[in-house]
Amino acid sequence: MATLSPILVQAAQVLCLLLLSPLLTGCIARLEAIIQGRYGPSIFQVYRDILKLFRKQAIIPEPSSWIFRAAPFVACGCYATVATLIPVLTTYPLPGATYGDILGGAFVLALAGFATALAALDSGSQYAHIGSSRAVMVGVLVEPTLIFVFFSVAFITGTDLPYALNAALRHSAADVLRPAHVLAAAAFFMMLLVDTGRIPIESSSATIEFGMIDDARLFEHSGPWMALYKWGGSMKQFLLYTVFLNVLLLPMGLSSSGSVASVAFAIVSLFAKMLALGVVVAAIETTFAKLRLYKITEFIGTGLLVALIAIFAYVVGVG
Amino acid sequence: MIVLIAAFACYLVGTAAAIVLPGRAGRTAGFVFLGFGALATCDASIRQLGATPLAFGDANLHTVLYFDGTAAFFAGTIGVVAALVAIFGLGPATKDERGTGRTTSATANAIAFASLLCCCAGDVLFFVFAWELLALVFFWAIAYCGTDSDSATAAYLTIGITHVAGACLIGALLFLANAAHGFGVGPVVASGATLDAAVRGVLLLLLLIGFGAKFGLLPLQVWMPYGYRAAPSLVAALMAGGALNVGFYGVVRFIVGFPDPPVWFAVLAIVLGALSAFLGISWAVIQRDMRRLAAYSSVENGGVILAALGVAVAAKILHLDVLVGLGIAAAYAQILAHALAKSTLFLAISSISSACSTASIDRLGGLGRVMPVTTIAVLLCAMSLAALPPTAGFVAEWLVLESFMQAFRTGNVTFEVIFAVAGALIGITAGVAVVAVTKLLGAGLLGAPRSPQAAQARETRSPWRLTALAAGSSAIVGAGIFSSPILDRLGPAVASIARTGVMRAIVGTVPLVQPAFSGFSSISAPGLAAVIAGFTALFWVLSRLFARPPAARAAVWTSGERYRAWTQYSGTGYAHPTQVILNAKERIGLPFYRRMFAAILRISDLIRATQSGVIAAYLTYILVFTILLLALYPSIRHW
Amino acid sequence: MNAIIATAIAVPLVLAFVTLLVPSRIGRVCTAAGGLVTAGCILAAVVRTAAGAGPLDALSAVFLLPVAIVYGTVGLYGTWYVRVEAIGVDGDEAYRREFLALTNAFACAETVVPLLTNLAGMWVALEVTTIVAALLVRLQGTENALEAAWKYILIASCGLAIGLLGVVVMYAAGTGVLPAHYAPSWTAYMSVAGKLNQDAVRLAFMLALIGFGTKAGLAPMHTWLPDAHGAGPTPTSAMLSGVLLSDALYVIVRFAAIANAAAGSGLTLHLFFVVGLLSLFVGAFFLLQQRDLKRMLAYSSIEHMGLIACGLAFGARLAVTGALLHVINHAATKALAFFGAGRLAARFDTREISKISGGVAVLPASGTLFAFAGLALAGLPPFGLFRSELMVLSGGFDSGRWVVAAVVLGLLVTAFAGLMRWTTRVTVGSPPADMPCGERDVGAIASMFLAFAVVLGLGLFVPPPLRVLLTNAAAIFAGRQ
Amino acid sequence: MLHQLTVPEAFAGTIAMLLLLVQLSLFRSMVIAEFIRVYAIQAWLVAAICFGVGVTEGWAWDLLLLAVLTIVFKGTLLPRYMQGLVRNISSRVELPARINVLASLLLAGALIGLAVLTSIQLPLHQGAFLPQADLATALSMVFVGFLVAILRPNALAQVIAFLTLEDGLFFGTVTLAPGLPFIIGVLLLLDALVAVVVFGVLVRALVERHDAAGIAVFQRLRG
Repeated sequence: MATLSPILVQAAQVLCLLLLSPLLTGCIARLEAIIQGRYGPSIFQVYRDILKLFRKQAIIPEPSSWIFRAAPFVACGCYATVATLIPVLTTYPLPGATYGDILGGAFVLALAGFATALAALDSGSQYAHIGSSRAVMVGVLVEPTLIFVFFSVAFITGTDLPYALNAALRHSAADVLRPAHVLAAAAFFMMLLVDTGRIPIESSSATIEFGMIDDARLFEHSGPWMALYKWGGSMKQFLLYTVFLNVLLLPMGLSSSGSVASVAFAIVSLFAKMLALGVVVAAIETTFAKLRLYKITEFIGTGLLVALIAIFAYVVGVG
Repeated sequence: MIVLIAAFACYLVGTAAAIVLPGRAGRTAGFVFLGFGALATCDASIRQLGATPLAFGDANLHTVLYFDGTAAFFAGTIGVVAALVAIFGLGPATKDERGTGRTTSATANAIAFASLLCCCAGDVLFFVFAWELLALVFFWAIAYCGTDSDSATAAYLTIGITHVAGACLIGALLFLANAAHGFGVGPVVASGATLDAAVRGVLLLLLLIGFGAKFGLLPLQVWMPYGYRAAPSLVAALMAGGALNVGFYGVVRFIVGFPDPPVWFAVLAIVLGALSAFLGISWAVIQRDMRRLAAYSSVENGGVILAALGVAVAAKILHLDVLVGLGIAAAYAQILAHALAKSTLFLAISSISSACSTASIDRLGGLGRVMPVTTIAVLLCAMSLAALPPTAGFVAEWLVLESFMQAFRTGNVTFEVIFAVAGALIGITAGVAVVAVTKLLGAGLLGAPRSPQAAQARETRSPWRLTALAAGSSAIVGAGIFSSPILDRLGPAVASIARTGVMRAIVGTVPLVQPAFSGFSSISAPGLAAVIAGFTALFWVLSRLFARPPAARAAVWTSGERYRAWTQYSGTGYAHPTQVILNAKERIGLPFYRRMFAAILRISDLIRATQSGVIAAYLTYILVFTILLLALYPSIRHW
Repeated sequence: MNAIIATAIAVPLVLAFVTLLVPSRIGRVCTAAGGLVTAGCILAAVVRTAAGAGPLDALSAVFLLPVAIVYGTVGLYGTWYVRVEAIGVDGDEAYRREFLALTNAFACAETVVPLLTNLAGMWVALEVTTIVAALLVRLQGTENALEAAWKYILIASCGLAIGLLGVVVMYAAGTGVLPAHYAPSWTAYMSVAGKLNQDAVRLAFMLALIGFGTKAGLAPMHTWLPDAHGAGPTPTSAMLSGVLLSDALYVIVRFAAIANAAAGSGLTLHLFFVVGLLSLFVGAFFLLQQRDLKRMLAYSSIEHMGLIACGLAFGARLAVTGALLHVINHAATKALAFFGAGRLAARFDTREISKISGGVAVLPASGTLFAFAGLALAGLPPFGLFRSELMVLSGGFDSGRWVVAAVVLGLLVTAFAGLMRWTTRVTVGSPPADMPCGERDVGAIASMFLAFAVVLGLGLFVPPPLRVLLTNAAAIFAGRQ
Repeated sequence: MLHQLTVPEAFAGTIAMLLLLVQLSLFRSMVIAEFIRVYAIQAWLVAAICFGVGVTEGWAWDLLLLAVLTIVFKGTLLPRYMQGLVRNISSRVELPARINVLASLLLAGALIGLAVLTSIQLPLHQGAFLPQADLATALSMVFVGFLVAILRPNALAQVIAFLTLEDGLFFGTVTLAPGLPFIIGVLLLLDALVAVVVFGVLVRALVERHDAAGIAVFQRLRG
């Protein structure tokens, strides 16, 4: 059985992210439609959108500077970078995986968010400004919740490296079921909903309206820039799902040898896990209503509380 | 030692030259000497980081210089910032300087002198001298150098808070000196071991108040936004980036080095630091003035650094030597990052306010295209302050959070909870910091110009200013990229307080920063920088492959209306949602202190009633006092 | 040697008569020269004393220095002051002559006090200063001046009466031990200190503290001080505050030295605490709210006198040395502050703090020096008062009385808050629109730079002779000789 | 057991009590001329005691001379000078008092009591001329002098109060320290003289402005 060199596997991880993430978005949209009793778009619709946008001419708003033009590239670069840090396909660290731990990855994602927010401000459009303003507001609350999650996970496993986390959880099923861990995972899931722009925070399929957050930032973007943002959004979702599944919740199914077959299996199993998660997300999207802007605070606050209780569960010894 | 003395001499000569020489010549001469002094400081510091401590001076006259690794680190940060300021200052005088800017130049030298003296003082009386001298120079910088209309309030607030804190410091140090039967810094700190636990706690608290005022520890932060706004931004750069570090030096030397701190004090330091960080950045978000925003960002950084040093104190109680080292190293990294970012930011603000005659975020905008160097400088400062890779601030903030993540190693429920809560507070701080700097950069510099002055702004043509901005920007990135070797170099300095080196920078293909606990975590700023840059380039190439028609510029879409720049979000509007959810309001600000002061004035009113103008009353005082003393004589004669 | 001292006394005495007779434009130059000559003579005598060759003892030498500093600079300052500030009751020229004559007479009396050995003689000399100073205070003839002069002379005289009672009791303490009809000089008392009636000596000190404390501005006998300082001509305020207070303090210190030698230091030190802390308290809290620039400086004098008393009370060598150094520093700094205040008041044509702003911008040299004086008075380095304050505090902690030292520190902070509040308001900011900026009065500026040199110099470095003097003086205070 | 008094001591004691009584009468004097008269009487009494002590001390020439000088200056010249001052003011103007006569006297009595009590406790009588009464009387006179100055808000009344206070001192000096050199005594006298002249200058200025020597106007400087 041929073994792939670590470099190739690393490349496969990134490719996986780049190529599969639009598919995941398309699948979830389709699942959602099915649950809602609609036919829905093709699962490849996202690919078509991206390709179409790439071929269009870009229009750049007059007041903007180079920051507006550079931002989407930086954002997508950040997403791709995170894929090299986390265990997408393998259980063993690949080259470059030690360049950042979970916190480091979070900061890299924050850079992507920062670039997007700046680009929105640089566009000079008040609509984009609204979106940027709201997006950073949401980010403020998500950050500490994630930190709490990382804290409790680090408490339990004694490490902060994604691969080491994965390994630690794989070796001890009990750790996965500890109340502290379960609560932390729950909190992470809530943040995942927030960060991927799902109901109850935001309706991802809505048209233009003033309740928008993330998508409003993109008002002045067009052509390849817009394509990159669409793509980037999918990548971010893919990454968060990967972290949630491979690092926190279901650390099995990954390749431990690097053989072609195991890597292929890892890709399939990861996507399967993601689809399962996608069903849950789609169900939530369908059954819940979107929250009023400042009510979002309460939702994220609940997540924060859950993460906090996770820490206490660990500290007081029940978990 | 010769080099260090030369640095002092340069600063002194610089001060004198700026005062004596007329007009622009004085200003230039001052900054030339500041530059030489800064170079000498940096040189002396870098050589001293790991070497055996130097001592020099006359103990009888209380003028002892003591220069060890710890002092060298702090002196080095001051030197670097002074160098940046000196380069910037060689350009023309900025609009927020009074007159020809001679005073600014002299004051900058004096600040560098006094703060370097603080770091090198080997005798507590000498230290107090240097400390109070610095307070005076701060006052001078705020009161007489700038053109701000509110400088009187700012100056009084500054000197008042600083002095109250300074009194706490003097009291504590003199008390310790009495216990030590001497004034040398080493014995004075060590003498804490002979005291009661309660006394130790009180002394530590007094010291914390004393040093905290300098770096804006809540609730003593009130002077900073006013002071940094009233001083010329050029001087503010030196104050916020360089002189501020003296406060941290004090904490490291006198508080972290203090023997047997009580548990409650460690908890207090961490909680206070984290709260200060959180509230500081929440209040930064709601500022309209760039300088005030930067000031509150300093408050935040001060809190973060104190919290990291609090970890070191806690670890000391728990006898976790490695964690002590980690806490100090994290603090050092944060201090360095903050020094670079804040000084560069203030220089950039100086450049902006010179170009636009205002530093109000709501009245700026549209500078991204016309002031590219300044914009890049602000961008990198913003990234560093928001802890985004690959800047120095990223590595530093990461180290701080890592040190808090070691909570599970303490085996102590109290510290586990405190570490976790403080870590989360610092996490949220990092989140809010992103909002603050996005507001500063995005609403302040980007978009369409929001006022006529901003529309006419042009980048400075002074090569000195541009050089300073470029140097500051590259230093911010450089300190991030080269964080491993830098932390390696700081190892001995950390070890002089913590008894153990901590950083293991594994230099393989890519330098890696890894806290002392193996297998816990690691990052590599250069690695991440390279990967992100690589992928960014990849996406750029991809878009080039597809996009056939080149991009075109067009008006902003406004639902068919004519585009007006003022329809954009202002900085205030931008941060409003965040302000609402954080419920941010400067609760412990000037009004709070005004109320407190008014209460004292009411007491003084009561006392002032004694000077009623009635001569009979005055005579009565003498008569009563005489009778009292005479009547009491039999009982007090053997006092 | 004695010729030097004789010159130091004779010059102002002669000038007092000369200036009354010659035109003021000559008189003011004479006064300036005389001030410098006297200062030189005193300095020479003091330096010789430090070298062990002088006729003075260390304590006298230390307390002579304020005279040298203040009289030396007041003369120079007067060259400007007399020209500009001529708003007296008796017409300009008469006013000027009278002012110069009285100033010289005042200086003469002030020089005499530390040179005398006879306690009763000191009392007389101080009484003379009261009279001369009262005339100086009322010289401007305003309603306020009259009121201030009246309060000053009445309170000071009544207080000094109690001081005289102290002298009398001290004399009684020596009867029987010393020969009949002995002169009550401190040298005599110190030589037989062990045999004096202890209670009488303690009582004498107590009465002297009240009596001479009145003139030294120690609370609660301080009430005349802000009025007199506020209403008098500026140079007079400088001399009152810088020299007269320290002269009166000198007499108290002499009594204390005798008491310490004869009856132990318990009572003296505790009483110093009482008045010292009271003065600090009064000074600090009054400083918080002031409307008049010179009154503010007056309260600062009370505060500093309190600090000196506390320094003496701590008893530790470092604290006493610091307190004595503080006397010199205070004289120089207060002279500088009053000079600056006078310049500002003249330019703005008011002494009201609320009407003065941007002093540094209006008067680049004097305004800046006034700001420095304010900072120095508030106790910031690199000025002399910081050094002596730190010595006092350090000695306080060293003596083990750290609670008192902490209280002193707290009161100093309060005083700081008050003093800086007004100094900032007056000097910072931008001046009124039509206010001319700049200055060219060489004499006044020179006098201020002279005083500033002392203020700064003593902060950076205490010359070895002075250090010897201070150490010896502290030993004398402690009752050892 | 009662202390056995010598004749000079009895004489001095009597004069001391007279001094005090005379001073107390200031509380009920209503016009300034009476004040001046009281002061003159006191000067004579002081001179008498000075004379007495001089005789007892073996005809000490300095004390005798001092007695003469006291009569000349204090008993004659100063009252004259003050009457000259007063002439410009309407002498019928009634001097104000802060509290009524009886209360003033009670207060004064209390002060004298305090003075006596404290001075008895002070073990200080070796070599003194009047072993028990010297310090007590001197202190009482000082205290009462203060009280007069406090209770009579009039410039001239205050001057007189101060001068009687100084008489108390003079008494104390002579009895407690009879050996105190003559020159000091003379200086004290001269000092009183000069002080009164300066006081006079101020009073005249006051009278010129306000046509009276009331010091109610002296309440502008406060705080």
